[in-house]
Amino acid sequence: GGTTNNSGGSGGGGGLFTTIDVARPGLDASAPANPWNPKGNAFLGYNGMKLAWVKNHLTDPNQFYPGIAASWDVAADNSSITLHIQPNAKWSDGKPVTAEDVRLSIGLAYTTGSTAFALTPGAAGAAAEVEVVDDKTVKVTQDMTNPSAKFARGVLDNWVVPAHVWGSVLPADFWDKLKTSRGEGEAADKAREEILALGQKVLAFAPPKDVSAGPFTLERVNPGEALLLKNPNFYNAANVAPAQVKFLNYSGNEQIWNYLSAGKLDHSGFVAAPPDVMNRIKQAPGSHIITGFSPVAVGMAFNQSKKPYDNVHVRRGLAYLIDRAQVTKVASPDGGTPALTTSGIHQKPAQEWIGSELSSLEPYNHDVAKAEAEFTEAGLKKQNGKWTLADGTPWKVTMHAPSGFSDWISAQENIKSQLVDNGVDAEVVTVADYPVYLEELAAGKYDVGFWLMALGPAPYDIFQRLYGTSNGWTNVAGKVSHNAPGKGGNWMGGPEEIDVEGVGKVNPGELTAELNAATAEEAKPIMAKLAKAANQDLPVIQLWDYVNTQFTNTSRFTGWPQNDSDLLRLPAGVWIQLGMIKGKQ
Amino acid sequence: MITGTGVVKTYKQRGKMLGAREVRALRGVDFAIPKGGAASFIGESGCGKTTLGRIIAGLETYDEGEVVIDGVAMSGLKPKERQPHFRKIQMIHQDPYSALNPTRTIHQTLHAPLSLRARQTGRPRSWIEERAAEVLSLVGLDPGSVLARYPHQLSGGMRQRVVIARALTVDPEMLVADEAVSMIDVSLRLGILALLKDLRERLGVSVLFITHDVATARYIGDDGELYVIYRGQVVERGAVDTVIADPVHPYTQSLLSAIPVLHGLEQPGEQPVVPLESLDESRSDEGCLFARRCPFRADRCEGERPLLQITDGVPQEHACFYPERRNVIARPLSEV
Amino acid sequence: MTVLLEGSSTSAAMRRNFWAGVWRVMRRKPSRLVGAVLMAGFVFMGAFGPLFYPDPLPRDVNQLTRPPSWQHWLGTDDQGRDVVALVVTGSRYVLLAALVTAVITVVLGTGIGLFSGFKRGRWDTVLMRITDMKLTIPGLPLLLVLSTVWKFSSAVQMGLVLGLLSWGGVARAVRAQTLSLRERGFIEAARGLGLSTSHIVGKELLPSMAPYIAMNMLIAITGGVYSQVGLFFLGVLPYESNNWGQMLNTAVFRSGALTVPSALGFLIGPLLAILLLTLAIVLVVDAMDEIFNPRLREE
Amino acid sequence: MTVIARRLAGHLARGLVMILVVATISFFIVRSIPGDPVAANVQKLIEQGMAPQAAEQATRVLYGFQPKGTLWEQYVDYMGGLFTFDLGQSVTHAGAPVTDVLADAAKWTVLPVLAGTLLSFLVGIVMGVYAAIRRSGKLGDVLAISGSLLHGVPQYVLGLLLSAIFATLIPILPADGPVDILFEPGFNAGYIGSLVEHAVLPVATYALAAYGGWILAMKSSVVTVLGDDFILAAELRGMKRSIIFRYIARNAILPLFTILALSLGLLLGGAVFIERIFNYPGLGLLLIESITMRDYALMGGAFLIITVSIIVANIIADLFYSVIDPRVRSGEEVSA
Amino acid sequence: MRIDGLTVVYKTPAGELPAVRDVSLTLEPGSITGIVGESGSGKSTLALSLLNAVQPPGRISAGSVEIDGLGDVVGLGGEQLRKARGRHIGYVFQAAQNSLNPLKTVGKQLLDLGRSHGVDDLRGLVREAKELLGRMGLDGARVLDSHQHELSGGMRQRVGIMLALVLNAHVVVLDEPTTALDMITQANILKIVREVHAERGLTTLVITHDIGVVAEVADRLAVMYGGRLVEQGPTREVLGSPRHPYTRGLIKAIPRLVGDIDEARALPGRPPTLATVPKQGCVFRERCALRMDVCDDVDPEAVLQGTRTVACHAVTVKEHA
Ligand SMILES: Nc1ncnc2c1ncn2[C@@H]1O[C@H](COP(=O)(O)OP(=O)(O)OP(=O)(O)O)[C@@H](O)[C@H]1O
Ligand SMILES: Nc1ncnc2c1ncn2[C@@H]1O[C@H](COP(=O)(O)OP(=O)(O)OP(=O)(O)O)[C@@H](O)[C@H]1O
Ligand SMILES: [Mg+2]
Ligand SMILES: [Mg+2]
Repeated sequence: GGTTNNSGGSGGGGGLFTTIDVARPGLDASAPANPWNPKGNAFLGYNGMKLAWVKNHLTDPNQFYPGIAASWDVAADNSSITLHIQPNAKWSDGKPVTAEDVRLSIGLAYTTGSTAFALTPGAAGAAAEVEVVDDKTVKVTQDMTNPSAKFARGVLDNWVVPAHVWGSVLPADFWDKLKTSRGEGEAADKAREEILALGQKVLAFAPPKDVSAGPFTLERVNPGEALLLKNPNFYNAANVAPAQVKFLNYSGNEQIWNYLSAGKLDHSGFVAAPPDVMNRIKQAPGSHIITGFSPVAVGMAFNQSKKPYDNVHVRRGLAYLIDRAQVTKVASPDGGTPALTTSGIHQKPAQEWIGSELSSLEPYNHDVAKAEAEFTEAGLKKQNGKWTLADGTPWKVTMHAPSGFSDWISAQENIKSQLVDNGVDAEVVTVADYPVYLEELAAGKYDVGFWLMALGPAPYDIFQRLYGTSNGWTNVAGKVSHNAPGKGGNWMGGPEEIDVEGVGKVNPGELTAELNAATAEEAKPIMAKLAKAANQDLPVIQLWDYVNTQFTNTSRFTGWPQNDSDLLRLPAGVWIQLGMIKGKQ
Repeated sequence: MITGTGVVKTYKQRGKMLGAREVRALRGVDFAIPKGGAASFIGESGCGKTTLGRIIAGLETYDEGEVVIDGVAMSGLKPKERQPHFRKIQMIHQDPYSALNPTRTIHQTLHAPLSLRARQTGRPRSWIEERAAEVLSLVGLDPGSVLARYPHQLSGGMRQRVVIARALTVDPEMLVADEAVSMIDVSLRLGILALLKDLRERLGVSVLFITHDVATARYIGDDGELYVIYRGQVVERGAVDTVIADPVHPYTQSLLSAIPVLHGLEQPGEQPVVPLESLDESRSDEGCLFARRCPFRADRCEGERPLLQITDGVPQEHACFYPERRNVIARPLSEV
Repeated sequence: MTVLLEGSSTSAAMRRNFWAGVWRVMRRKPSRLVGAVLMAGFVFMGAFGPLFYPDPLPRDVNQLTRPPSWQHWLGTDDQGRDVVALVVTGSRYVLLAALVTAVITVVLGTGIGLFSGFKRGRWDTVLMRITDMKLTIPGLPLLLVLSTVWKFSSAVQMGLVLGLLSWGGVARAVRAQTLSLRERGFIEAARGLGLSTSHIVGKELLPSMAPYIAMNMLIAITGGVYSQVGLFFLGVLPYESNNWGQMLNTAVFRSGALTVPSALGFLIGPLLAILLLTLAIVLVVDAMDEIFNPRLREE
Repeated sequence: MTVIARRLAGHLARGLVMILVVATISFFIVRSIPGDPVAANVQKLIEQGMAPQAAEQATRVLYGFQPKGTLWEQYVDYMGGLFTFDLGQSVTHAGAPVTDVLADAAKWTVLPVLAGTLLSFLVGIVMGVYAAIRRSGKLGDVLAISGSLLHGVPQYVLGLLLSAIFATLIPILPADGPVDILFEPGFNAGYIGSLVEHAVLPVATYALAAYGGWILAMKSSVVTVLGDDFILAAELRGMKRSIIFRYIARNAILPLFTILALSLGLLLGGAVFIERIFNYPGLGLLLIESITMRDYALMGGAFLIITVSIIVANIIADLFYSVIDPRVRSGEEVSA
Repeated sequence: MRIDGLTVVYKTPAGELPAVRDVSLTLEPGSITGIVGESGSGKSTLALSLLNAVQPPGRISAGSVEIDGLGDVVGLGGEQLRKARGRHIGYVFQAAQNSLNPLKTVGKQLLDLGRSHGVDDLRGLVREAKELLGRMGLDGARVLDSHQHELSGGMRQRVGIMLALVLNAHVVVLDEPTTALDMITQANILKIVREVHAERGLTTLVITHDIGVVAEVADRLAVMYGGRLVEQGPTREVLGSPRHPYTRGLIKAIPRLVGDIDEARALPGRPPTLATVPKQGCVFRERCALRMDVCDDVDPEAVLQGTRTVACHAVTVKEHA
């Protein structure tokens, strides 16, 4: 005996739903059910609820599925958003979800810093005021001094927790203090300090018992697994199929492969897997793979303050030399598609953003002859079948990758082999871990490294990776300034201005900053310019665009999203709470 | 000439945090061994014979008193300066099995000190080989058959001879033989004893012989002196034959009485002295050290410690208030 | 047969006897012969193995992570390279680092142990406290922590660090041996004869301990192999393409060797190499134990 | 008893010094590690789609409790904290006290390690006795060689092999954490069964890894004891086999207690691999995680606790040893 | 006890070599017999074979050991043999200092012994043990409460004797009972052996390399050389007029307290080891002054000459001449 009872009511057929939180290796049994705590046991979409669920639409950042907020109205000038709370929403202890809960949650968001609820003076798209309109309605106004197109997203993408459990965390005078912090001067600074200090309290807060407005509540966690039970008070409980949800722990991808190939998991988010493992997983009974869009790409990035990468012809030569299809095949056959070309934008939304311009970009198809021509133009010499620098000194392409990133290392190993085959000496160096990698990369210690890019859907986010802090431009309170290479995190060391063919001289960093407040229509021409600049100047060689691959199992549950569904960018908990997932009869 | 006066040695049992125990191995010993002379230390197990021998050979330090080698007092010297003096005194260990390095041939074993010697005296290399053969011959070994061997290929007696040969390489003035024959087969013991005596006579090396077997002490020469040691104190000292034939200290007498009698060849002594067995000596540090075991003890013995002295009518030195001759040793039947 | 034989037995004969003894010990248990052959094989592999393969190793993009086949006895890795070739070419790094480890371990350990045991007194106390401490601190966790500070950029450096961390046991043992030898008559006699310390240590003490030290050295080699392979396996060290540990890491954490049998060959390759190396060393040490055992020399 | 008390005091004092030294070492090593967790976290949040300012703010909140002041002040703070069992807060566990995090993890290391040790100890000594008795036969050879091999092979090789065989090829045992969540924690058959099932592979690995050492140590210990005179003496007195066996066993096991501590250290060190391979959430895994996540406080704490437990194990083993060995009990120095 | 034609071999790389060869000896009830011999002459091996306890790689290859009331010990095995040891034959170990379990008190070991032999009255056994110890001049209660390391060498030796006698064995074998003891303690132990022997009417065998010890305690003396008994007879007679050249040489080699030093002389050569014992012919011939041609090929028989037996060609020839 000893298994838990099937509490959690009638709807949907019951059953145990087994899944894994790929974003979070290592469940922490001692962590509280606190969504702000990085190790907290609040599982997004299951027992952790947000106001709404961001769709990550190809191009529009402001599309959502309803969460605690059933609907919302955005003012025409984007100056405010009014939230309407689900009329039937209740906490798992039976109390209704009210506007006061939402307001308190927003207050908590201020203390921990979130996009819309930032305290930093002049932060883009920050909320100015939170107003309880009635018991089920809240209105949030944007501070229009530095508006952001993503304001609605910033507001809606926030946790909601019960005020009757969390109320004590914030002091009585919190809202006054918040008002003070809005201003300038010493009092404001002090108020901001105090609010930030509260953040620690918020992170550490441990509700005695999980009270959730989501479809599940946390029952218990042990170091291996977490168990959630259905919340009968959830507003859409009738359509929630599983009676229990089990989150499995993992400390390495190989473990997820094991679970998947044993058919243990009903759902798992994307994990890189080698082809054989992928085949094995596919063969597991009921195993099913759904693919969709994932707004990320990976590129081979250059430190242009190092020779010979300062020379655009060298970068182009490398772009011609590297067979991206082969790299992708070796490194991430199921998790990525070879990049069409370097545009700075993921190939899926690229068509939408820059349309016909896309086809005019140089594709840099694998072509050894062109590569050699570029190298020659860069002044490199070929001696005894080996390329050397102009002055005859040996040239070795040294690529760095953090040690846990298996697909990156495989890719670099493959690139190395390709380069070596064509007379370019190369090596792969791994760095103990990601934090060190990022630190040393930012300090300009590497010649070449891998760099995540095209982080959609917001246009600003997409190009900020190529023409943001890492390449010299900092954007403080909407004001753009440029740092010299090696300073302020500028490790790419690209030129401040680029003469783009057919466009003329542009400052890509400033163009990028403009994207922050631009509407979609305004953004398109800017992005076209930036894509051209990136394609011509190649601060990075875009290698492959990630594919969102999710693993499901149809043996116990059905109703999974279709390929390319935007739901794939949301946790399975949202699918369940929307009532899609059905138990198999 | 090697003399010692009032040599004291106390071992502190180490490795304990509290209550370190002290072992008083020597309690003020005087000795004098003339050049070419001989002396024997006898006494039961643990009385301090080895300790004294090692002090004399410079292998152990002492806490009080003085050791003087050829007129030079050792305690004033630095360890480095003592070394050449102590080199004149070579120790022959009890165990011939561990006294030779099993990984080195006899040749190598002899070569090392000889080449040192050659370097110091400016002799040619050829001298080394000659001398090696010579010392081996001196100890009665055939150099040709022995030099190339490893110790494990030799018998105990041969090893002990090699050990002596090795000591001779540095032209010592004195050999300290600590139980040098106790681990050698009975039939061969005498050979080693004879060798030591022979070396004395031929090379003029003095010999210090340490043993618990009184009879062997005779074999180093009749001019030798016998030191009877009890619990770190010399209790009787005199010419070997005198002490053996006419012991006056009850301890010496009991030692001699304990020697097994070869019935059939010998007649036991008429007045054997059987001491009480030592059960717990460590506490009886007052008075005569032997008092608790002495069958003849008197009140005086408990309170006062007799010092080594000469008294009327007794030719040897002794540390007893009531010295008395007793007929303790066995005599050959033929004599009776 | 008396021992007072003719006097002609020279040290050359002794040496012959030694080899005869070695041969006898080897023959008594054929497994030891296997050990010696394996050992020679590893030495050969480390020294010359890489010369048999082109650099870089050929890869076949159509043969990624394949199970064993006739063409690739232990299958291929995730880049389509032959696993056997990887094990062979990888042996140089591993064995070189291990050799450096062993040399440093033995030199440092023997040096410290000898010094401590020979000098005794205060130095001994201090050194032994340090050694105790070293022995108490678990090596692997310390290495893990250190690996974040140190960059092991070459096999020699790797070996150096491992060596610096692993001399404790040898120092302990050598000290004990020194202390016991020191009490032996022949050391005392050498001192009494006025022989120099360097003679005593170099000619009397060390040769007596040589077999023991040699055995320790062999054991230190395995230790060196294990630690570095382990660190690479955990992935806390920078990537080093030709290394058994890296292969294990890739096999398990990147190629799913514990999930799908196809990568099992890739996992088995380095494991087999380690097992065989261990076996070789165990067998050789077993033989050495008997060869240098004085009991058997008496025969 | 006082001897034991004295020993205990000495050990505790030495252990304490050791702990302080280890703490100091770990403090300084950990502080010299490159990689700024704050910068890394900002980047990570940005990559997850958060606006840079917000990411920075969030990170500041998260790392607000970073130690401040000079290295020396930090050191004093740290050492001060040590005495109140305050090792700081774990960044990756959202500010939870390091001691809590460690305590949670410790049981998953300590219990399997103890179980593995116990199991291997029991099997190992029995087999060791066999190997000793049959040492000149085939069985003894096989036992000894397999023992050496198991002793020689690193734990991760064993772990990988076991995992490959029993979790991959014939998947009959789980290798995914310590227990199935579906069972209510507590004293019920399902939960305990699940615990046991999950512990089989890690415990088996620990046991196999240690087993070789035990068999070797026990074998040589038994061989030594068998050569001891008192065993033959007991036989010649006609003692029963069972009694003689007990004599052998007790005397042979005794020296193994010193190895016990060492083996615990070895196993704890190996926990890093085994927990990684079997996803066991113990101290080893915690150490790796803290290293990859640059969680200084946790890293130092994990390292410290592993070391301290070894020191403690050493003390316990030694005390245990002194309790059962009458020679130590009465204060005699025994070279183990 | 009658030992007849006893041969014990050890298995060595050079084949099975005899450590004791064709030894015949009769121990008269109530007598003390002493066996002397140098190191490696096979004394301990002989002593062990009296209890059929030769340790591998050795084995008794021929001969018998008859003990009154027990039969041939060589034929015994298993439980029977075990019961005989201790009950019938007491054995005092060479280096008896180490013959006690270091982890148990003497008393506990005594009880173990009692249980092994099915003694019901353990209290009686303890009483008996205390009495024996008391007779040997020890405080029985204290000794029984002590561990081995708390006793001195002489005390341990006495405990060894006590354990050999406490079960009322009537045959006692003492292997080197006084080696490693100093003179005074040795004298005491020998005295105890003599007294206890007389009191209990034992049959005692004392083995030693020290002729003095035998001379002191034994009625009969047997001399061993290279695994052979070369001469035996009443102690006084053998010592007074040794016949075998080895016995003679041995006695001559003893350093004496009085008399002419120069009379004493070492034997030339060295005692044989297992490997160097001649395979045929007289074992002593290498060192023998009276060596004849026949000695090379023919092993001399032990010939009874009055009260003694001697195994020497030269002596036999002389007798017959
Ligand atoms: N290194 C040492 N440390 C502590 N005590 C020692 C040491 N060496 C000797 N002793 C003690 O000093 C005393 C004298 O010892 P020594 O070895 O000189 O006696 P001995 O007369 O040679 O005895 P034996 O006849 O047994 O060789 C003994 O009580 C002994 O225990
Ligand atoms: N286990 C053994 N294996 C091989 N030879 C042995 C063994 N035990 C004894 N011997 C040999 O048998 C011969 C007789 O040995 P034993 O121990 O009986 O001699 P011993 O007279 O008692 O000598 P000691 O006086 O040294 O005790 C010796 O040559 C010895 O080397
Ligand atoms: Mg001595
Ligand atoms: Mg013997």
